[in-house]
Amino acid sequence: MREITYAEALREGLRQAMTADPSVFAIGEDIGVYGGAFGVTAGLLNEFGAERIIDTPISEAGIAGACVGAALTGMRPVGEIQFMDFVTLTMEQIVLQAAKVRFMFGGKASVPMVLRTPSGSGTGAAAQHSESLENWFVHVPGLKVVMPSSAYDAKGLLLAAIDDNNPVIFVEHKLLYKTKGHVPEEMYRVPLSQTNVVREGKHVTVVATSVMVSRAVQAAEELAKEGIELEVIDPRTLKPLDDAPIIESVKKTGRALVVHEAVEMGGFGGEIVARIAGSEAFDYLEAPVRRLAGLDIPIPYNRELEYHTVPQVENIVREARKLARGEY
Amino acid sequence: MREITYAEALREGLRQAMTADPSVFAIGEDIGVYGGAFGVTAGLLNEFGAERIIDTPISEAGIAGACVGAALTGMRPVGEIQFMDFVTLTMEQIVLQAAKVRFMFGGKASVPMVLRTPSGSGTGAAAQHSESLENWFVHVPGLKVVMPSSAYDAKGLLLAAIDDNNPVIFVEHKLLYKTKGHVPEEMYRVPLSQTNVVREGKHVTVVATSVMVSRAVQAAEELAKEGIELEVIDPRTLKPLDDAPIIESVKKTGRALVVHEAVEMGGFGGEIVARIAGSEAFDYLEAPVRRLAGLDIPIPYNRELEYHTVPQVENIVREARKLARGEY
Amino acid sequence: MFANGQLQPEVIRRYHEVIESLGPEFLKAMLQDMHTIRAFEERAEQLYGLGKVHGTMHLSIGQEATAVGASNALQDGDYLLNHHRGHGHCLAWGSDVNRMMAEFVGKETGYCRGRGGSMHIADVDSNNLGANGIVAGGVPIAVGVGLSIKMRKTQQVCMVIFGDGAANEGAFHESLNMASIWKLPVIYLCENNQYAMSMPVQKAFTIENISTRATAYNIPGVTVDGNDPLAVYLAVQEAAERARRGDGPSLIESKTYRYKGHSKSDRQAYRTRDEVNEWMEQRDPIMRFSALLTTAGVVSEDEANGMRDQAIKIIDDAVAFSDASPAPDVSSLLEGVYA
Amino acid sequence: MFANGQLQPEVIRRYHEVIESLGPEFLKAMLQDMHTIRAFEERAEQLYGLGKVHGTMHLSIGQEATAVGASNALQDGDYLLNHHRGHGHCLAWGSDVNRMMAEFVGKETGYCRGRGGSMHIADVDSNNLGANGIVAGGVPIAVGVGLSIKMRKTQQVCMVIFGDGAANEGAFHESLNMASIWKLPVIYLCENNQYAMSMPVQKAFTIENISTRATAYNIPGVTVDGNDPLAVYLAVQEAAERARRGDGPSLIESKTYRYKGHSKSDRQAYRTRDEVNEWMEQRDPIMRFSALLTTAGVVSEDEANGMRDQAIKIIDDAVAFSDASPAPDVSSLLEGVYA
Ligand SMILES: Cc1ncc(C[n+]2csc(CCOP(=O)(O)OP(=O)(O)O)c2C)c(N)n1
Ligand SMILES: Cc1ncc(C[n+]2csc(CCOP(=O)(O)OP(=O)(O)O)c2C)c(N)n1
Ligand SMILES: [Mg+2]
Ligand SMILES: [Mg+2]
Repeated sequence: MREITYAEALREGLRQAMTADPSVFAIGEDIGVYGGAFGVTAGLLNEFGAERIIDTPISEAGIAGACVGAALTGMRPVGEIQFMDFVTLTMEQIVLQAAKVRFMFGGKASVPMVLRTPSGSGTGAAAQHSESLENWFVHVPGLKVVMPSSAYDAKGLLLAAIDDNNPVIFVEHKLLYKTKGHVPEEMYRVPLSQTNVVREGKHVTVVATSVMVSRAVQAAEELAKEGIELEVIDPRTLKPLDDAPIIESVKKTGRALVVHEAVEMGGFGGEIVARIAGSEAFDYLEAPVRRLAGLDIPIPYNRELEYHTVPQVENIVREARKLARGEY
Repeated sequence: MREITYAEALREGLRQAMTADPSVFAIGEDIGVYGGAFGVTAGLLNEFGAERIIDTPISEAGIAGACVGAALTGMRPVGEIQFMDFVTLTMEQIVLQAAKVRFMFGGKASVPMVLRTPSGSGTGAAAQHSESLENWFVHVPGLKVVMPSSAYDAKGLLLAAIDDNNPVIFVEHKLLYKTKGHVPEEMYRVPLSQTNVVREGKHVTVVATSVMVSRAVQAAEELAKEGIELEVIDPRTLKPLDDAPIIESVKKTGRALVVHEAVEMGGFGGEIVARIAGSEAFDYLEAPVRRLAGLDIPIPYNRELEYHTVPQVENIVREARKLARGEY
Repeated sequence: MFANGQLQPEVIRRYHEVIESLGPEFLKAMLQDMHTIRAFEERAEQLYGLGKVHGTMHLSIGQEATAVGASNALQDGDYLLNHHRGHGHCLAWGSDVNRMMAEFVGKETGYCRGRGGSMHIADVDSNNLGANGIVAGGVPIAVGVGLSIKMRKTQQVCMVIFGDGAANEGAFHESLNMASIWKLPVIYLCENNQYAMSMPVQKAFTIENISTRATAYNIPGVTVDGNDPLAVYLAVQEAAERARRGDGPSLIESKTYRYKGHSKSDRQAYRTRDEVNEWMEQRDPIMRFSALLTTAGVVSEDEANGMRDQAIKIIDDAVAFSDASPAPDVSSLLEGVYA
Repeated sequence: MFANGQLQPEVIRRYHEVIESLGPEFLKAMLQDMHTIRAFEERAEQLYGLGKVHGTMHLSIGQEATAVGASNALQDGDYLLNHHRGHGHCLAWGSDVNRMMAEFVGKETGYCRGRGGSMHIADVDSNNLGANGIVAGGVPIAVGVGLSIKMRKTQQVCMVIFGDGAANEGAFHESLNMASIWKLPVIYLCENNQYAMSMPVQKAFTIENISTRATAYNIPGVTVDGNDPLAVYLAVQEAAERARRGDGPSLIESKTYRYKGHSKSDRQAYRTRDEVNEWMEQRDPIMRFSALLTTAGVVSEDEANGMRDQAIKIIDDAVAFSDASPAPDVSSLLEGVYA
């Protein structure tokens, strides 16, 4: 089985979409000759030319607007925002235009665009280049939010996102770009809004996103040695959320831990907890529903401080163990 | 006892702060001769002059930047963003600058600014002028988020926010501006991060914010006739959150309903549910923890559609009754 | 005063050629549209006063020339990105008054099924990509429309209309620069009505003409009399030709004036009654264009007078249509969010 | 080549007066600072190569003249808003090299206690309001600093430094306009090093000089040779005087060149080695300024040669300081978020 990296998988997906459909194009800062800040678009300029791999000035609102306008008029743009932090400059176009245009116009327009952007800490890029802001978008009707955690999902979800007729915020992770996984060569899709049970287990349900999925799996492997079996669930699409497998799992395990890198307060974890605590799974709960997420501080520069700001494998092990042992 | 409106209370607070401290000033679109889109600053231009009541061009990022820079250099700006939707244009300055500067600089700078902005639907202003985006800010370390629900709190919290040495997002509500309440003339403060138990009750804890507080109180009055007593709690400051009174209340009632106008998905309600479901109150829960919040759609223009998009008194009555009766 | 006819001979001489080339039917339709826009706005205000409208509105009375001049310079298939003060542009674009009125009062038969209202009227089928509640909200979108046209290799152009206030949003800058470096077929039409809400251009700018900003992007920038539909027409036509030739965007500033308050609740403390009266009496676009066309012999006095009645009839019918239309059904509330 | 001295007489004549008025100590310190900046950057790159730095960095080798020329034209109490490629500006501002180096490697003794790193070095006590990781991030902040100065009625000015790339952010536009309408004491210094990451100015702009954009705000705009510290000095000095007089902001474009890649991992496929060499060999700011000062008799050959060694020593000491400094303690992780 062929193994390629998450970045390569994204590139292959984008290349296949662009080859199959002339209305697909890519636009962003330094995506051409530079190949993208994280190399995702490397080589595509040579294949598709500067008309379809469009390098922009540093104008994030303009990039977002370019996507909205092109999508409204028959194209399928794939925009790149170089770091997720810079989505702060695109919120008006994404939230007030892309997300709302269809509804405001009585269902008569569509905005088939994808906005790719890398989130996350772990690279020493400090407070302005390390954020995980996915829950902002989850909170916005009209958007879809996708967050692949593996190379396989990265390609399959990107192709599904490009097919989708709605604006999709596609949240990548800097630390995942170089991780490898099995990725078929054909042009497959991973359907949006299909939650993935990554690992089965009976003691604690761990809902994890993005880079936390593999950390949760590692934690599960460690805890398995102690006889604690974690069920690791990756929603993959955060909005619209397929929560049924999560609810089902909690009904089975009676215990739930939600893990994400984003700051805990006001984060997506609250949504998951609320879905569980408000559902029929409530009656099956044997312990509090816990969250494990980023501290409520900006990401620090120093490597050790940075490390301790977001959940690591050992934190997941500790929390899940406490939950399993009834220590809450 | 003197009764004045929420808008008047805000104006009085701002006037007193400006009178007491020459470093306080106000800046925003149409806050001068126009008096602000909702009249909050009416008359202040005459009192303080154009140097301290600063009308700006339509440049929201510039307004935010003006606040950040002034706050960094010894002033205490009170910025106004005319509708909360337009904070989308300020996110870079607020989230990447105002909120992070202190931490990024090792604790050596402070940004004592307040950003006032009206949220909410109910005025027929449609999808781009009716949003409630407070949870975006709750998710950002370094910010404080305040959301007054009464004229009394509006003045007291505004004065406390202006005193505070951190960036405070001060979320007002369009429908509250004309509501009246008892407001002392002196320059009192309502401390930040002090949750308010608005009404005591023993059957269901209702945590509500902003315009939903008075709706929850109305619902409580109706349900009281049926013998169901709601305890209505208003966090007032959403970040940093004083959650102890909420946890205590749920330990007493065993049932919780969280009500806000903002879209349910990814909203602040999830945070409250997660605080409850992850805490010692979990053991006291007799029913699922429920949310009642805005539908996952943009705010429609048509009055009736708009009405049904966000929680109304009757919805709160229905949900709380179901919870109290064990129908979940 | 203009009605006395002093300016006529000179104006007619100046416009002789264009009047000839456009022909009477075209010119009459322009004048009729200006009347219809004004009647629409007057009725809108009245309906508002009667409590029939929930929400706000931004009236363009006094600005009809810009709307009519601009739209008529474009072709079928071209794109329009409109702004919040957009009823006039929408009408001039050829949208159906009935469905506009229905939208204005929030009916299911409205262009947006009552979901959008005054600030969001769109007619996607005719490439009218909508009014916009966000100042400068459409401006970056124009980049995308321009790119799309270029990539699809059609001969379309995109006109984006915005106010003087919008020219101070960051989005203006990013958009004009991007359109200029990629030579996109975009016409930036800045409708300078002297105020952004309460902010006069004199306080919001240190330049005399907003069109000066074209210099920053090395594109053509012109300022025209926005109360003269032919001046606007000619400027937009030239910009459109340039765009279709592949020579890129243009910035047109159309100087005009809004007679009414900014929106529903505006005490207008920021300007004098005299100032408003001067514009109304000296420079009214309908009066001027009507005088021009009658003096030039394009329309008769009778015809000109009939147009106002005709406009009112059109609007009466629109109100009848919207009155008879159903409100959206609450059961459809969740529709139309996702495609 | 410049070292051959052909340009000297003309340059000296041109600068005769300013050299006289600044005096030898001042000029020597400028040259020394340029050497120190370069040595800092070279060591930074080396430390990075050794794996001692976690994160990224943006080196300003080749751009030393802008930093040194600009800072020296200002006074104690003035404000600096710096950008991501900011080590040079910070040093030239008079910040302590030891604490800068300690910050660069993430130590507790660093200016930001190791929380900020290369992109966020600030020295608030000296009104150095920090580097900024966001392109144009400091530009709107300058409006607030300018307002604050005006309201506090001091004679301070605020200099905000940003790259050519930053001039295409919307924030640039809003900030310059606001500063112009309120006549704020802000100096906008655009350090045009020809590229924004991989984007050459020729593709990102349709204008030859970014300073042309001053026209859009009716403020002075000048382009200077950014590799000539005196040219930068004079332009900033003039802008500062203007600002202190209450006449408002200025836009200065300083044309220079970055020798190194954009950041740590840049293959530089967007430019040729020849282009880089040409700048390095023909226009190197240190070589030029050194030649000017020796030819003008301000420094001796020996002194000039000694400066590089002195710079290296300063940096050695800084590295020794930072090496000996403790890392932040994890127990302090939550500190410094709120005041
Ligand atoms: C981003 C944004 N800021 C502020 C507003 C509120 N607002 C609506 S229209 C308007 C004035 C716009 O002025 P201008 O662009 O000149 O257009 P005009 O109303 O004069 O036609 C303002 C401030 C808004 N809708 N969007
Ligand atoms: C808003 C924003 N967009 C993109 C980036 C990524 N980025 C950092 S520096 C840079 C290039 C900046 O170019 P310029 O302003 O010319 O400064 P230079 O690096 O050339 O000194 C880019 C694209 C960023 N940090 N912030
Ligand atoms: Mg205007
Ligand atoms: Mg540059």
